Amino acid sequence: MRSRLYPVFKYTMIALWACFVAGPFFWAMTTSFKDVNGVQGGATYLPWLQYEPTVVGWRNIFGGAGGVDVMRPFFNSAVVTVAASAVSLVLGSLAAYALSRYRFKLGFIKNSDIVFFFVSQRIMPPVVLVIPFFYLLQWTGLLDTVLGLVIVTVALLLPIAVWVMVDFFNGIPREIDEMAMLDGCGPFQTFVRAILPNSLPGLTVAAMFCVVFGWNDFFFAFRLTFTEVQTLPQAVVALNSSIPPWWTLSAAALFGVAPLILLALRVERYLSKGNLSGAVR
Amino acid sequence: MRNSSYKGVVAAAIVVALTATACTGQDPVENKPDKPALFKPGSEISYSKYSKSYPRTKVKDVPGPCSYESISRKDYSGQTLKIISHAIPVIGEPTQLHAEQFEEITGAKVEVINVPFGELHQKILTPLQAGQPAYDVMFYPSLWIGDMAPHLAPVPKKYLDTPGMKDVTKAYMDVATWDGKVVQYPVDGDRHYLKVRTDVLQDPKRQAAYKAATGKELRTPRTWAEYQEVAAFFSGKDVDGDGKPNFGSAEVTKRDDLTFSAFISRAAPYVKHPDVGGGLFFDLETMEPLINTPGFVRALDDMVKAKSTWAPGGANFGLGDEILSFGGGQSVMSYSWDDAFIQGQQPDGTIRNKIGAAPLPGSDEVYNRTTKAWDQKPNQAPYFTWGWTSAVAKAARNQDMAFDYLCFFSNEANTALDLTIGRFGVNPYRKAHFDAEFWEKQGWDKDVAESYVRTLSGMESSTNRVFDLRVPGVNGYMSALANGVAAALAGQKAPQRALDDVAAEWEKITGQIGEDKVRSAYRHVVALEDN
Amino acid sequence: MNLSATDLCLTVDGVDHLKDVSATFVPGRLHAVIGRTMAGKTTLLRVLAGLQGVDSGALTRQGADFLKTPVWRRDTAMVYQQFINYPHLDVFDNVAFPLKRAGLARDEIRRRVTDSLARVGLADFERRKPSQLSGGQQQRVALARALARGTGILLLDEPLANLDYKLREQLRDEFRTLFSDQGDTVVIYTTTEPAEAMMLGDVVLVMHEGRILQTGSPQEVFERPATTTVASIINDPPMNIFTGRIGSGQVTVAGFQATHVSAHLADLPDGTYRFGLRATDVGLASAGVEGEVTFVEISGSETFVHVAVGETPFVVQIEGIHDVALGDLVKLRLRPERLFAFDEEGTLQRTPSYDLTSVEGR
Amino acid sequence: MEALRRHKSMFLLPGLLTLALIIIFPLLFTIRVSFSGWNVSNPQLDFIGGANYTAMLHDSRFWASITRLVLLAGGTVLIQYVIGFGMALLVWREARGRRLWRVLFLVPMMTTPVVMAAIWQMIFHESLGPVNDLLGMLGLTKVPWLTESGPALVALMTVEVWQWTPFMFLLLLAGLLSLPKEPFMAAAIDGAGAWRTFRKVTFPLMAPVSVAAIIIRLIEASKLSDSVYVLTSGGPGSATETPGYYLYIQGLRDQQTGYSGAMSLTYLVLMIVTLTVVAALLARAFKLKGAS
Repeated sequence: MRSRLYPVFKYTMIALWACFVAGPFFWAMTTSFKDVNGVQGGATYLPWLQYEPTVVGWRNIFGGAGGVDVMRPFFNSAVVTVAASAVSLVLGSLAAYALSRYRFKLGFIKNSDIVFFFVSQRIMPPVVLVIPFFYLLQWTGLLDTVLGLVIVTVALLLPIAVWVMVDFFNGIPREIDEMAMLDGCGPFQTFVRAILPNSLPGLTVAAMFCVVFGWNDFFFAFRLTFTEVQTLPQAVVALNSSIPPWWTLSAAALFGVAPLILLALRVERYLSKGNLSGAVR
Repeated sequence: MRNSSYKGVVAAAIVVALTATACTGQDPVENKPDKPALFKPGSEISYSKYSKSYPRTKVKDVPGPCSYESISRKDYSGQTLKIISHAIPVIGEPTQLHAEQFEEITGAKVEVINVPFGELHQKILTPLQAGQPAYDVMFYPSLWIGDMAPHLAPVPKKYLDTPGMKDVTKAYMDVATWDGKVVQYPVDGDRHYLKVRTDVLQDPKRQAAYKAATGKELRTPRTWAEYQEVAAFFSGKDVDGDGKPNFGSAEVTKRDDLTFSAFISRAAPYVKHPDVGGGLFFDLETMEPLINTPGFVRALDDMVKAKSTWAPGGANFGLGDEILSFGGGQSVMSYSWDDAFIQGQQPDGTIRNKIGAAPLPGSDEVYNRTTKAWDQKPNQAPYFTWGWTSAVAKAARNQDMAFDYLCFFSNEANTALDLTIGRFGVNPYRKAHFDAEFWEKQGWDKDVAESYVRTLSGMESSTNRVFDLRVPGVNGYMSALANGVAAALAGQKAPQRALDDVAAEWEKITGQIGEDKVRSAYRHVVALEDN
Repeated sequence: MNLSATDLCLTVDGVDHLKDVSATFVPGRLHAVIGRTMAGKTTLLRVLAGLQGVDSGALTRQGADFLKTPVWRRDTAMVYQQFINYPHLDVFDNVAFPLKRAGLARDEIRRRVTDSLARVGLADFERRKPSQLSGGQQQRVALARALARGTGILLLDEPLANLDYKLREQLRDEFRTLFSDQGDTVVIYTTTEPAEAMMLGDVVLVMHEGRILQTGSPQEVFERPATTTVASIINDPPMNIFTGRIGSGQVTVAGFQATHVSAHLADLPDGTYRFGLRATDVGLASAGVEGEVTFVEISGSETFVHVAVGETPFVVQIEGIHDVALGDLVKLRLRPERLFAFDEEGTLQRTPSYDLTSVEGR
Repeated sequence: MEALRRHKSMFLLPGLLTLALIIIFPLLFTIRVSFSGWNVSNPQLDFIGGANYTAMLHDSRFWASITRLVLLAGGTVLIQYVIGFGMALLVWREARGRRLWRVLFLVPMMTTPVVMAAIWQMIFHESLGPVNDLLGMLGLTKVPWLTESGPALVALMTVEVWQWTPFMFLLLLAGLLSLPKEPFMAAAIDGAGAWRTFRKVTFPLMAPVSVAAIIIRLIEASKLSDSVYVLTSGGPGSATETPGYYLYIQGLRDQQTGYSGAMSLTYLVLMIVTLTVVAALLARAFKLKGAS
């Protein structure tokens, strides 16, 4: 039925969009091998042909004067992201399980309202939260600590975890829980032994979202830490001065986004299997 | 009950976590005795080992309490110094570099945080106000002194007596002083001045062409009116033969960048009347804003007109863009800090030794706010725009170490090298720096070096100086001003209207902060201007 | 060891799911709970399992309050209609799951799993995932898991309902062997199929709209259905229920002289009754009650003819294939000696003396 | 599972309390601070009544930023939806290199917005960036991307579309992959063409996913400020200022904490109301379309 031109159209569109998507990465990549001479004369694209490539930008991101040291921020980012994601996944799965399996009623508040409460936290603009968070962390002595940043990040990630997991759990037949209980599991054992092992795709998706939003947070990390918990986005932004060293900035940016791009490669099959479908219905 | 034991576990975990963090904190400060020096007196100092991008230049370590030799005797091993500074490279890079050196020679651990300009104020002030000992040493623009002063440790006498400090010019010592105490440690001297392409303005062919076209002599502009004529003449012409058009003027115009400083430069000669004292931004008596008086409005009119002489994107230039536009040869003239000039003089620059410095343009008339009339007289008013400064927090755990770092940062050898690296943003602030020979040694042509030194030292001797509005809440005032300027530049409001709105905003801010508080701070500024 | 329910009531959103349910379940016997869909059978099982609470009533086991015992301590196994297994575990681990939870030794687990998988005929499928099995095989896994534990209570909730006809028959036959030796286990089996209940049940409980209408041995229930509802539930096709009159030694239905009054009804006073007659006991004839054919179903060697007599539907089950067309007017012959007589409220008055050998399988 | 009543809160409470504790304090604090004159030189919780709210009513910059946000968010989310849906349809079934495209199309949402905005800033640089350079090669005039209102808005929207279309793509692809096969077979049997199949089958079936995806994106887009911050700083003038960024300027940079508190709450309430209404309208619009 389809016209012969359809494949042409299709792959043209795909190619155009792919170029647009890949464009900034290409530009960052090529810029990261320039130095001031490669930048000042106007846009250039190809090394050797149009400019003389150097690795100064890349060298600059591993410490030394005039650059940033991305390794420690990388480590901090990883610790905070992993810890906050883990906490969010644990608390979020537990809560999502409760909301999926049990009925709560407190006055006019029902399950759907509690789910909404969780998810609605995503509506909170970070700028509203950050000043109170500052004082909250100060009073608890947690400013500029990994723990403090983890707690705050949990507030960002928990709603995501609950959102994805409630719908995922809703898709698992309740009879499995019941059977596990009949088979001698208490509620907690039921969750751990019967439900969680069947939730790996959902957990993967939730974990990916948590990691993405945790890793990419700049706002909170920037304002609630001083020197101890520099995260990667902070290290990159530290290069955004009135005379930005574009090559170093590009190298640092690529270094900062690379881990998640690798993550994308690994979890794509989970995402594409439609494991999210419950979450959007 | 299962439930309650569960809650108990959570509570216990929180307590443990809190205690753990509370215990990892302040170690008592007890300085160790001196160790042997790592440097011989007068050793040769060079940055070349730290990065290939630094010049090979070598300077001698000048003996004194801040020298490499003296500081390397200190033993700060096991201690941590926390520093916040601007983003890399401007002032952020020297902060880092000297931190690395300081670590090497004293054994201290130095942590440097670099923050973009827009964040710096809040990032420094919030913890200070909250009583959180976040940073020991802070680098920031000197005009914030009104906000910072209550939280700063005065510079101890020991450091005030160092030869380096004694050599700081009066203007910059004034800038560092609050309520009679020196609370900021001068590390940079800044002012706005005019930068021009001498290869263009002094080219006889172009001078003839200019004369033919306008009937006037082509020279370095002495008034803003001349500046506009010259800029307009060259705008869109390819003056350097690289196939790309050049433009007349590069200015900082991006709202949330440093536009307010550019605007004050343009307004200075119209509003700073040598015979009228008592305030420039406010009437010190009534604290009524003067920002919408005819002098300021004229300056904004000028600036709006100047748009036609800007490069593409010129209406949203940050400082970095201005530096690249002039320093890279795109624009023929520019006015702001030293950076663009130093950038132009970089060894590999295309306009090296083709540029000259001059005082900011003046005016042929100046507004007299007491008589409410324009006085017809040529007027010049150098603008001591804020520059970078540094300070030690009262709450710093080891004040000695903090001041030693600043003292080391600004020692003669380091400063000499820092001055030559344009992107560092460190500019002359000691009498010793106003020496043409020093600059000729960096490979500058004699007349370039002389015009530079003459311009800078000439400002020091002026008696009609303009300073920043160094009062608490200065950022609020300046951002209101920048909004007004940006609105006029974007064509959203007429200049008078825009500045009227700024004035209204200023009154509101003054009301919020407290009139007396602002007045008593502003009195210090006026005292400097009315010398 | 008995499991006793007393006056269990459960109402959800105004609908009675359980209404005054009282029953005693005895170890070693298979209790077949029969009822139509939504009769409350599943709810009853869920209450017994502890998966569902009740509004009122009591449940005791060995004299202790069973309602207070949480699910996981009820020593109960359950097989669901929808072949529920753990998707993440293979067949062996599925069956071993409860055994591991019970803390049995590895050897014992292996022995029991192998044994029960052999009993359900899945010995060679230990390492398959449930998703790689057919529906019938999945249900066998569920059954093996339930059996392997040797629990005190075994609940089977319409385990054959979702299987195709052939499998259902096959498994049903296997069940007879599987459940023949249940020792101390209380087995409760729900179904909508009379044949299943009759074949498998030691005790049959008839449920309708949340109530237990009748409890008894299969024969008892089959021969002496307490009400018209029971009568219709435990027969497949449902017993024909119709209103008629006894008078002058004749039974009149819808104005037709239907048949004479047989001996077992002779002592009933004249008047209006509800009658029940199995489909096999109605035939087509040249004279009798007249009605219109509404539907003809041919199933194997039998034909089911649906006939409307006025408002009353009849089903006639006849051997062989008959050429009857929709809309034909036919005459029904009612076998007088097979008539069940109920009063107008539907309570049993008289039953025919029945030849037991005609009950299928017993 | 009523017998489990006692256990259910054990699952819910840790998460719920954690979130409530983390969230409720800031909310209360913001409410309280919005009635105070807390600012840069007077960081105190005094009480000044509703003065901040009155001032806010007359703050045209704030209201302009709200209007702008509505247009920006609505516009970008719509574009994201159309492109995201289109791309999801293209790589949904048979497509050469399907996995490669899927991964590539996801990548932008995995990247840090502030970091990528810094890269975009280089790309849009008027004289040194590639966009104007490429335009020049095509013989077009250079566009003052970041210095004129119109182009600056376009630049901002481009960045947003780049960053977040993948999210839309992901949700819609997940939705497409979970669609039942039967309606498509039915359509094929009926001999429906590609467009008819899309209009009569795919689109209506995707309606719930579409509504959810659009709402989720609108929620996230309502917070738009990171890319504004790096890319244009709200300029030129205030042409690209969003409430998030204006709040940042007022509350964080200029430390008008009390005033920004009042604006924050207003903004929050407005967003919640608007999004709820939009959600209801969208649900209805899609249902109507699906039915027709």
